[in-house]
Amino acid sequence: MNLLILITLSVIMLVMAVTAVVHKKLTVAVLATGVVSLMASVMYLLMAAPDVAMTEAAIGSGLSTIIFFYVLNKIRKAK
Amino acid sequence: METLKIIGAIITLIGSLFLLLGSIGLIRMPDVFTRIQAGTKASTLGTLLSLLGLGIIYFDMAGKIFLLIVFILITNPVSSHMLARAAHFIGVKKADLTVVDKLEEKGKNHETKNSAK
Amino acid sequence: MANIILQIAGGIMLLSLVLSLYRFFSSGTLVNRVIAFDTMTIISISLIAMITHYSGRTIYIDVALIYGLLSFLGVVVVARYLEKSL
Amino acid sequence: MIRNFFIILIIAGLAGVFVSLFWEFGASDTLTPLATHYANNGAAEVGAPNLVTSIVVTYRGLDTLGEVTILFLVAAIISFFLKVEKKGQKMAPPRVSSEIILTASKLLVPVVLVLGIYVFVNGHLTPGGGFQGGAIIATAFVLLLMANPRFELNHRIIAAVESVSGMAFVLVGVLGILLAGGFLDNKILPLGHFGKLFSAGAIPIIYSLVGLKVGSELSNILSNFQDVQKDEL
Repeated sequence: MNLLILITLSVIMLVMAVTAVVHKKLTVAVLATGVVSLMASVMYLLMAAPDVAMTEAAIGSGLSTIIFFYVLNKIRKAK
Repeated sequence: METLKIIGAIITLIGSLFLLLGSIGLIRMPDVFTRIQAGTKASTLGTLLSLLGLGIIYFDMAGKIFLLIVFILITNPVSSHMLARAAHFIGVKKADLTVVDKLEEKGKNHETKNSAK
Repeated sequence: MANIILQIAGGIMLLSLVLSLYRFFSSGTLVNRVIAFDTMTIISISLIAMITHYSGRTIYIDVALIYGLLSFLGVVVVARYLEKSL
Repeated sequence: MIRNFFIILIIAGLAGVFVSLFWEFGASDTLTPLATHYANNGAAEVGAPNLVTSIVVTYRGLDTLGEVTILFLVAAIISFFLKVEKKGQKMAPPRVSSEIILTASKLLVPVVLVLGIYVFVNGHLTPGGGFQGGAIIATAFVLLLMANPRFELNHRIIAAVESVSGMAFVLVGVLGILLAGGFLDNKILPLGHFGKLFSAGAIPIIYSLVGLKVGSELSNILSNFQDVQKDEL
């Protein structure tokens, strides 16, 4: 079961990482990085590292997405 | 003890079926607002049920699971409400089947009041 | 018996994760993608709770606690960004 | 055409390198001698059930000090570059927040703060610690901002909390040199009962200080970003 979860989550992570690099809209790229850190957090938990999973959940999926959207808002205003 | 475990597992299974229904609704629904409803209402119920089942199986983490259920019950409606409100304000197209839109009516009333002043 | 049912439940959760991923890519407005993101965070909370069962360490539920309390903020920020009042 | 060919060639070369690395990879089941020492004696020496905490705070405490310093530098540089010049512009009022988010923020901000404090005070018992708790405390500030986008945090309070907790962190470390084995040694306080809240020597105190410092620094970064948003509305 753990292996199945690991494989599915890593496939989703890969697809999202490629989307974040390739996609032309910045907002979509930021959302894709958010999904990447979401999946990374679950995967850290699978690999028995709850401390790192907590950090990824609080900073990767929460704060960095928020800061990215603040920056995007600033760019939109400057245009 | 074993029956209790099986009851918990079945409740968790029902919860995961609700999660599946939620994401099927996400694909099948015609417009943004109905998708928000399917994606958050059904998955909130699914998460609650699956957490409840795990809480029945593991009594020693029942307190934390109760706390988690309360948090999810508070936070998920807030996020879906904010998202639906934002989608309404930026003028996302509604489905043809839409019958009533209370927020738009309220906004129109508000505007007419302001212009009358 | 209970273990087998719980494994089937985990499989169904993974399937619904993949289905909401499909919504992320089809029909490309930003609001649709944010809905898919929101649903994925909600599903992953229950996936974390299932992982506490599979790995047999009840202490992992703390991570789900933090996820349940913080994950909605990303969606709220995107909503504020969309309605241009951030 | 030639450029594309070179790009494909480079990607193929990188893929070859990674495939060879992947075939070589095997997870090692044996611990290194240092890791064996930590795993065998860590719980008895430090008195913390969470071994990661004992490594981060006492064995490798200097690294934590360096990380906190780097975060402080980041916060300082961001507030230097995002300096707002007050031109006396009139800001457009933001859209009225709905009642639901106002109520939710009133309800949730104390809960989020308590969760953050729980995470860093219990850092030696459950997963988590100073950094995670600090990030959660900063998230409570984001929740306030979502309810009211023109909310302003008092910068003096942030600066006071940040500098006092940083000073106290270093002071506890120096006390470790004077009273116990070395810098950031946790045995300046009694180890107590294994697995209780007030145990593991000075680790709860150190982690509380780290959590307060990280929380105030991240709040400061967010507050700077918010100040820039108000600028040209």
